[in-house]
Amino acid sequence: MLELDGLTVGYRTRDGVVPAVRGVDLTLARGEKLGVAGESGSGKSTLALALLRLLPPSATVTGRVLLDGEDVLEMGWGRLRAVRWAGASIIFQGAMHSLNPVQTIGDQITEPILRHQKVGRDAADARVRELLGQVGMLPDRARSYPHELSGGQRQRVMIAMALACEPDLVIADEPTTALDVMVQAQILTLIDDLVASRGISLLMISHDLSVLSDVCDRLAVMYAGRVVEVGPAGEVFRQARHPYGAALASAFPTVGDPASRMRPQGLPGDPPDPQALPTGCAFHPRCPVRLDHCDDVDPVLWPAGLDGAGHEAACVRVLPDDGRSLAATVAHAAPTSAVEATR
Amino acid sequence: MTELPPSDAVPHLDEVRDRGDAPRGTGGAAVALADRRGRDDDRLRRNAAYLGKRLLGAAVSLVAVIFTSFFLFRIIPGDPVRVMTHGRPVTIEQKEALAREFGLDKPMLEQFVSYLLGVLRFDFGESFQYNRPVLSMVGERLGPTLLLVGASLAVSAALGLWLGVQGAWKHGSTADRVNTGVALTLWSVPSFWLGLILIVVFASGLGWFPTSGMKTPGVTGFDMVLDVAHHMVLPLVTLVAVVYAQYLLVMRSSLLDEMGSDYLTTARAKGLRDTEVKRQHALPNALLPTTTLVFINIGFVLFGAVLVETVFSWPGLGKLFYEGLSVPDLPLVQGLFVIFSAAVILMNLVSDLIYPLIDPRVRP
Amino acid sequence: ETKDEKTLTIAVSQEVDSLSPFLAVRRITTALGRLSYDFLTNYDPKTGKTIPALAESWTTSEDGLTWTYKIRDTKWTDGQPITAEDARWTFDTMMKDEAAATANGNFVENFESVSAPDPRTLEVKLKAPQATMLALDVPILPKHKWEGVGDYSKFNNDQEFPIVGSGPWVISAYEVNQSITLTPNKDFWRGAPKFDKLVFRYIDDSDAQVEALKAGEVDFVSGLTPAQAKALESADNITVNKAKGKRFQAITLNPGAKLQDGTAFGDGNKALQDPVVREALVRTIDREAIYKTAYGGFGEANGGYIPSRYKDYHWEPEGDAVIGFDTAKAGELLEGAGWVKGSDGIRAKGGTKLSFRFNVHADNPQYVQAAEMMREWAKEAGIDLKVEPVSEVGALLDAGTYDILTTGWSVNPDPDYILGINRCSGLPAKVGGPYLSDAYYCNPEYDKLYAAQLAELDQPKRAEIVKQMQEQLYKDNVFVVWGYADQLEAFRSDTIASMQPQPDPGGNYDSQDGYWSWWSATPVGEEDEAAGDSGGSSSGLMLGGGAVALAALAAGVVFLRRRGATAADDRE
Amino acid sequence: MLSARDLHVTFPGRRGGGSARAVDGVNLDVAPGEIVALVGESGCGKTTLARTLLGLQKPTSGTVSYRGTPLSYGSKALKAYRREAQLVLQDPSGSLNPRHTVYEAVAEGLRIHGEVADERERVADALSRAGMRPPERFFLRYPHELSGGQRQRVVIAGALVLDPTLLVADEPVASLDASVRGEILALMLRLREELDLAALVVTHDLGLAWNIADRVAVMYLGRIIETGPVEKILTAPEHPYTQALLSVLPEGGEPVVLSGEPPDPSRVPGGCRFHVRCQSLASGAAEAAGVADLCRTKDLPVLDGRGTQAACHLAQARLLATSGEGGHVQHQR
Amino acid sequence: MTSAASTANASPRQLTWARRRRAVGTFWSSYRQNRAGLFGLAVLAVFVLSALLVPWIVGEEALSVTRPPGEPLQPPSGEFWLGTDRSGRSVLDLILWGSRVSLTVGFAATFISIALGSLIGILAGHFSGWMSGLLLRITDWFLVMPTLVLAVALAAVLGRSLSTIVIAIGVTSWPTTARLVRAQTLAVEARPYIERARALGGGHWHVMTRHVLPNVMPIVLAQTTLMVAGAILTESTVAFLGLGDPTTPSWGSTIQAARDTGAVSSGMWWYILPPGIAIALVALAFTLCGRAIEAVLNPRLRSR
Ligand SMILES: Nc1ncnc2c1ncn2[C@@H]1O[C@H](COP(=O)(O)OP(=O)(O)OP(=O)(O)O)[C@@H](O)[C@H]1O
Ligand SMILES: Nc1ncnc2c1ncn2[C@@H]1O[C@H](COP(=O)(O)OP(=O)(O)OP(=O)(O)O)[C@@H](O)[C@H]1O
Ligand SMILES: [Mg+2]
Ligand SMILES: [Mg+2]
Repeated sequence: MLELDGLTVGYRTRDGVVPAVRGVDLTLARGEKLGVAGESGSGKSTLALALLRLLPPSATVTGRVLLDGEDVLEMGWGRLRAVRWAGASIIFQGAMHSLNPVQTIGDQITEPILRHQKVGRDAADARVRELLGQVGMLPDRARSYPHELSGGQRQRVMIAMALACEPDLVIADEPTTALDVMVQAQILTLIDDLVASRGISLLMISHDLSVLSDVCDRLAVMYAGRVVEVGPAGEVFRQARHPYGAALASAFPTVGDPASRMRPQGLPGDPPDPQALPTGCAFHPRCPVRLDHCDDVDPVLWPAGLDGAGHEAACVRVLPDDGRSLAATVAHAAPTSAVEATR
Repeated sequence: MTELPPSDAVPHLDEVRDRGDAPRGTGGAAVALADRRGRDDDRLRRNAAYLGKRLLGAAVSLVAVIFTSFFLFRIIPGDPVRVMTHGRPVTIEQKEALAREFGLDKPMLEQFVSYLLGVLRFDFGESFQYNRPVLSMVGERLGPTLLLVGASLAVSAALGLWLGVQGAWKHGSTADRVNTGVALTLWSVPSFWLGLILIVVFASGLGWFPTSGMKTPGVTGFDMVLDVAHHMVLPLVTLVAVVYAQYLLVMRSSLLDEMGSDYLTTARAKGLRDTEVKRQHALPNALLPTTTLVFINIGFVLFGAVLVETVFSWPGLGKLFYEGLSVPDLPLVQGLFVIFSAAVILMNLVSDLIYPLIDPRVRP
Repeated sequence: ETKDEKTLTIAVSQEVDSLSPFLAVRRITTALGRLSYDFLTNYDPKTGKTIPALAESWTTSEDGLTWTYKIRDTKWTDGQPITAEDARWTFDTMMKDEAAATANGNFVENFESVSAPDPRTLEVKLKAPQATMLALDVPILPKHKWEGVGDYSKFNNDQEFPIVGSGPWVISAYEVNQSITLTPNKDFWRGAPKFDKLVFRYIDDSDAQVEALKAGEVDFVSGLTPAQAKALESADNITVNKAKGKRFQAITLNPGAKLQDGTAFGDGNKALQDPVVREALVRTIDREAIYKTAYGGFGEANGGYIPSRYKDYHWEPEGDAVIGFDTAKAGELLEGAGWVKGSDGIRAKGGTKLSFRFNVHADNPQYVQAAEMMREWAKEAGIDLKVEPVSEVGALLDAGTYDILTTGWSVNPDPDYILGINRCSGLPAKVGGPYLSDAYYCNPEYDKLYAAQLAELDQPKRAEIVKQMQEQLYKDNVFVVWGYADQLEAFRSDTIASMQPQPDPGGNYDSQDGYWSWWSATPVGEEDEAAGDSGGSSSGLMLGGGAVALAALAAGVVFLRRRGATAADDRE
Repeated sequence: MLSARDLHVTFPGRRGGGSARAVDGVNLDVAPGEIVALVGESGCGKTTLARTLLGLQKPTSGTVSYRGTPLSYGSKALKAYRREAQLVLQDPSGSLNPRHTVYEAVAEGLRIHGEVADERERVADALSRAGMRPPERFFLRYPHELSGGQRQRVVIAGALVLDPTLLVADEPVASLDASVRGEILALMLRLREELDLAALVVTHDLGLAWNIADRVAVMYLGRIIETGPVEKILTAPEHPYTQALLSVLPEGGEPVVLSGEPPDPSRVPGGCRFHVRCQSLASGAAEAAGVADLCRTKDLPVLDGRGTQAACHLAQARLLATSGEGGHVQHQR
Repeated sequence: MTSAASTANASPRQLTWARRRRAVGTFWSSYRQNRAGLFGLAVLAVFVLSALLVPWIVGEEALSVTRPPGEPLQPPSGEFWLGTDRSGRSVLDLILWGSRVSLTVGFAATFISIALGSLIGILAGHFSGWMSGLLLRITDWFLVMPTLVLAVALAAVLGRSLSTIVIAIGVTSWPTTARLVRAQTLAVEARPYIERARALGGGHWHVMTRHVLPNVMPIVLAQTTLMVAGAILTESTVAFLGLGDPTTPSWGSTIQAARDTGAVSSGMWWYILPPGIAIALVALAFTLCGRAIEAVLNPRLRSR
């Protein structure tokens, strides 16, 4: 369905190129739900936008984005326009701003339908009412303007819009951030139902691991533009092999769990500056379990599954022998397949 | 400059009126259904309140203007009676008779009251110089002014908006830079000066256009339309040249402000063409400040056209005012001032009222 | 419109105030009145003497209180006959209706009654003898058209075209602020005009007027600047007319504004009451330089009060009498009178500084330019002039709140009026009251001379007295004439073959007394037909010997009227 | 130490709409050294309550008292009060003037109160206590040169520099990602230890309350509907709303997703203000307990802000049924 | 950024100064990248310099109408690069001298307008209730007042002079600034950091001077540059309508003198063109600087 192959995105700025995504390989099977988590600024949204070539002109994208075997990055404009929304649609991070403030939501949902499907205005309107109903809104709401809706409602409109052309892939970028728990729960349930009933593939981005582990089949954790851990959702959440993944997971208190009572978990240190990444493993300055040679070796994803299946992490500690033997060689030798030298 | 409309997108150009936040939704779906009727009533009431508030504000401003018009021009020294008699040797009695006729002998307050009552009946009195009702004099000249100024407004707004949109969409391009540069240069040129140069070059020099006036005397029918159009070219070009930059810059900057907006990414993600994204999504959002600007300018251009009208001997309103000032032809200047100001206030009001039609966020 | 229709287009910059002759006071509208209505009498284009018009002849009673005019048998432009009743009605209405008296009321102020005993006879009875009776510049209106008008103050005569009149031209269209179109009165008794159409086209801007002339959009432009005149002289198909000016340009120095009873008012600088200071100030004026620079050489520097165009009465200082440009001498004079320079270079005596406000007509560029020059010259002599442009000097004059003002008058062939304004009786009786004076000049010696010239019937002797008066005026340095600027006009010589100037030769076409220039204008290509009579010849024939004396008397008062109609433009 | 009595804050409705009762009768006490968490969904009035407690918003009725004295709104008195009580606003990025350096932002409070002596030392101290060490490194930085967590810490340092006795923190970590937020919460706990600071932490996140609070108050539509010690409220809540909130947490078991959104504070429903969305009423539990009518018609009294209480007819009925006495649930009028 | 070591011992005052220096430095370095802005600045510098130095470059005697250096209305020549005026003075010298008046009017009128506008704008935006209502009404009232009308009225009362024009322009143009500033003030006042300042105990004065003022400065600056151009244009317009002081050489009065002379229809391009071009050039230069400053100070424009 979706296959990312060495996706790299850099933003050109006045102070040089900001490497936002640094070589991401991911696959997503039909009907599968993949969660992407990670720290703020780790490149999640950039990744999502790159999938449909929606990045600003200042971004340079390399690598391959195969959608049903076709490389999005090489498509002609016409083909790309056809794929957009009909093949894959996006629910953007801020629903507030992702809707045109001066158009009714009905018009906005109708727009892709009229464009991608050969239906008349009336049929499109009927479809809009149906979609609104599906996301739990009154069909009458089609005549409302975005500002007349609450954040949760706008988010639902975005979902309805994303489903309008019955795409194969839905990309949801933080669909619930900034919503309170109750609304968040409503929306997650909704997405879950819709995706399940239509066999749509879902790529969901969030910084909230607990939410992702709930909704998704598989989970990817990003740090500084790289995927540092990927695997079955529950496993990544509960038994992360990468120290960053582990730290993220443990930062979520469990209500009623005496372990987290009066004991908030943090991750000391500052988020990495993408333009001045530390040498070696980008996470090593904050890593609680760093090894001496972590500032030398930059590990790539490596099978880390306890029971083998599909769990990978990019940490020297998952390597046999903590990667120590490799570290000794990389200081002098060419990069191996498993480890790249940064200098 | 002008007051620009409320929109979060243009904080720097914007006069944020006492608007507070955008009104929130009126509650959950269930509530909405139950309250359907109530909401319509509510909206009606709120519309009325909004309208009422704007009308009241405009009325207050108008009253202030009427007061001002009466007293402002009375500080200009000069004896209207003397001017009316044109320095002829007239007897004291004749002078007094004239003063009586124009009510200038009465106490100020009484004059003011009768003036006020007149204004309320749209009676601005009779011009000292022309022995004619101010209103009918205005009526005669309004047509040419509206024709010239209206046309220039339409052309400059269209031109400015179009170039502004192109510039913003391709900002930083050579075309953008050249366009903005040319517009700014013309904007910095005195209009009367430009007009004179145009006359020398295109009228008497190349002979392409008439030097001045609105039409050739005696021409009628369809020929007259062509003749007027022919006469209008140079004044129109002058007016347009010096003002279109304003529209261009406002349009450009408000569109630039919209350019980063997420809803444009949404539109692209939906598979729209670039021009469709521009025209159907970006433009309607960026149009708001410019619309207000246009409307406010409609009010202002009546004042502003005096220079071009003078240079091209266009038989419009502008000159009347400044000639009346030196007399001072009190009824005339008072009347014109009130009418001009009322136009500004009215256009402000209209833009206030039109605004919600363009931007649902401003809806009461 | 036919192709070969000949149109004469005149550029004008003044707007129409009213087309009702009862109300019209502007130059443009009084001229229109002249063109479209006949008056009882007219002026000879060559000599300016009174000649018959609507009145074929006239007589006056012994006591000079009853005037009888014989009305010409001719027609209104709508075919109705013109009768004495029309004239009676016109005067009578002006006497009875305040509004109808607005423009020309001063002519009838002294009328006892007007009657029309028969259709050809008009009889006017006066309260006291009145000299303007042969210069009643009042358009006679068609009673049958005007009777029904209710309120003359509101009636502008601009609803129905063509306007019924009796002059050589008929106003047939008027577009506010754009143009006035006149067509010839084919039946005009003196002969029809030769152009098929006369258009006054409103062009506000003087440059635009000239451009329009060059482009052939208009055929006649007046009020050219020297630079424009020079540039047009070399233009194709354009003739520039430099008429000797009938205006003088001057300044008046406030000698201390006084009422007739001698009460001083205003706040003029006291130093100007000192003749020495005035003389010194006058000596700082280089008249030649003013006319050379500000007027581009189109004018004549001359200190005489009556322009040189009127040879009979013109006087100018000669030899030692000349108070000429000499800043050094000015300094000496002041030094001798005890005015010494302060640290700022300005002379002062006893706390009074030679620092004067100099109010200049802002709308007259030549005045402004000359004022700037005068400021520099005065400075050399230790006098400080503060040039303050104003839009209107009348208010300052009324209140006496000025030191130096620019001024200028059009002078008529008979100098009586212009001499009269400087009499002591020309001072106001009360502050702001009506007065003739333009300078608060009052010199009993001058008044005596004035009375003498009035009584002198022998023209050369009278001229001698008039010259003495001018000399007196010149010596007193209150009314300081710079000279006379030429009247600069230009017309398209490919449209107009010939026109009657006034006076002839060397006269002007614009603002004539009478309708001569536009009436006589001959289109190019029709010169031969235009061998018509110019009316001047018949005048002598008509005038009886007694009438000549009366006319001379009348002429003096003519100028009172002149002022009435044109003072707004004359007085600056 | 800080107590609110029967606090109401009403915002006039905009352009003819009904007025919004953002805070609609709140009693609340914060004792010295106590951390109270105020939880509730978006728009229920948490921020408004916090602002009112600091005197930034005048209550429509009711009083706020600090150390037993009612707040007075004269500018002198407010200034004195604000010398001791500090507010940390919801949005750290917005709370810092982009044109002020870190030093200026932290020193602002000192300057306002004229405590310029050893200003530099105090600023440095506050910054390092907030975890920005060495403080000098950050003195000249502008907010945009800081990470989100650092900004939040600057805001907190600005509040701490005056050595407050009371801290009202509105969503101090809502905009931060998981790793940063734990760090800040730890700081708060430390400060409580070090300074005996009393704090009211406003949030819509129950996990946060569990992390650091002694006591929790649950707010719904302008009222506190349940309050008590964290261990009690977050493990055995009485109020259906609190139950619902807890149920949607990932480990909360079968989630009870409330339908609709919180009603508009300009249209507070009659009866129990929660009844429109109440799952216990919908499921018939209330009916079974015989309080369904009460739920729909009878408004509940304002909780007094102390002890463990729930403003719920059903909870009351249950309590009466089990113990036969009023217990913690208040009987009203 | 100054290193931690060097700032460690600095006093807050020094730190503040260091920060300001740094701010100026960064401002200039971003300004420098705006080519149009640099061009505008260079043009302005030339004009300002020549205005300041003109008494030494040209000398006052060049303005004499009685002892002019040349014949009136001569076309450009080696001696008079831009020909001579109606009195025989060099047009180039007039332009140079005129720059003093025009620039003075530009700056002085702008100062009045900006000072009044900022003050009233901030007050109207900061306070709510009757105070702001009153100020807004006053602003509206002045907004409909046309500059030229006021100039006429003032000229009648105060006499025709430079100060009259300055006052007329200043008094009629502040409402625009006031409205912009008020809008910005409202926007700034809605920011949480204002609330924070108040929560810290800061009063009106503190909020207005420490928070609002610095934040409205960019817009005031941009407005200033536009205003200067506007004021110069207005001065020439006033002169065109014959309401100015024709005896002082300014660009406006030179154009007016050229028109009075009939220069346009007499083909004396050297008389009418240069003052107009000078006005346009300065106005353009100011506008360019204004836009450059706006672009530098406005992060939105900067990021593009
Ligand atoms: N237009 C841009 N120009 C330059 N840098 C950018 C741009 N957009 C994003 N970045 C940078 O790229 C990096 C990745 O940004 P991205 O928005 O993908 O992060 P994210 O993982 O989605 O974070 P969040 O959780 O906060 O949404 C960040 O360091 C960001 O500062
Ligand atoms: N200044 C105001 N004018 C009118 N209504 C207001 C104002 N401030 C808040 N409200 C309304 O009062 C209610 C409570 O708002 P408040 O900001 O206190 O909620 P909150 O609990 O802090 O929400 P969140 O979790 O989203 O921050 C909301 O409905 C809001 O719309
Ligand atoms: Mg993101
Ligand atoms: Mg809040």
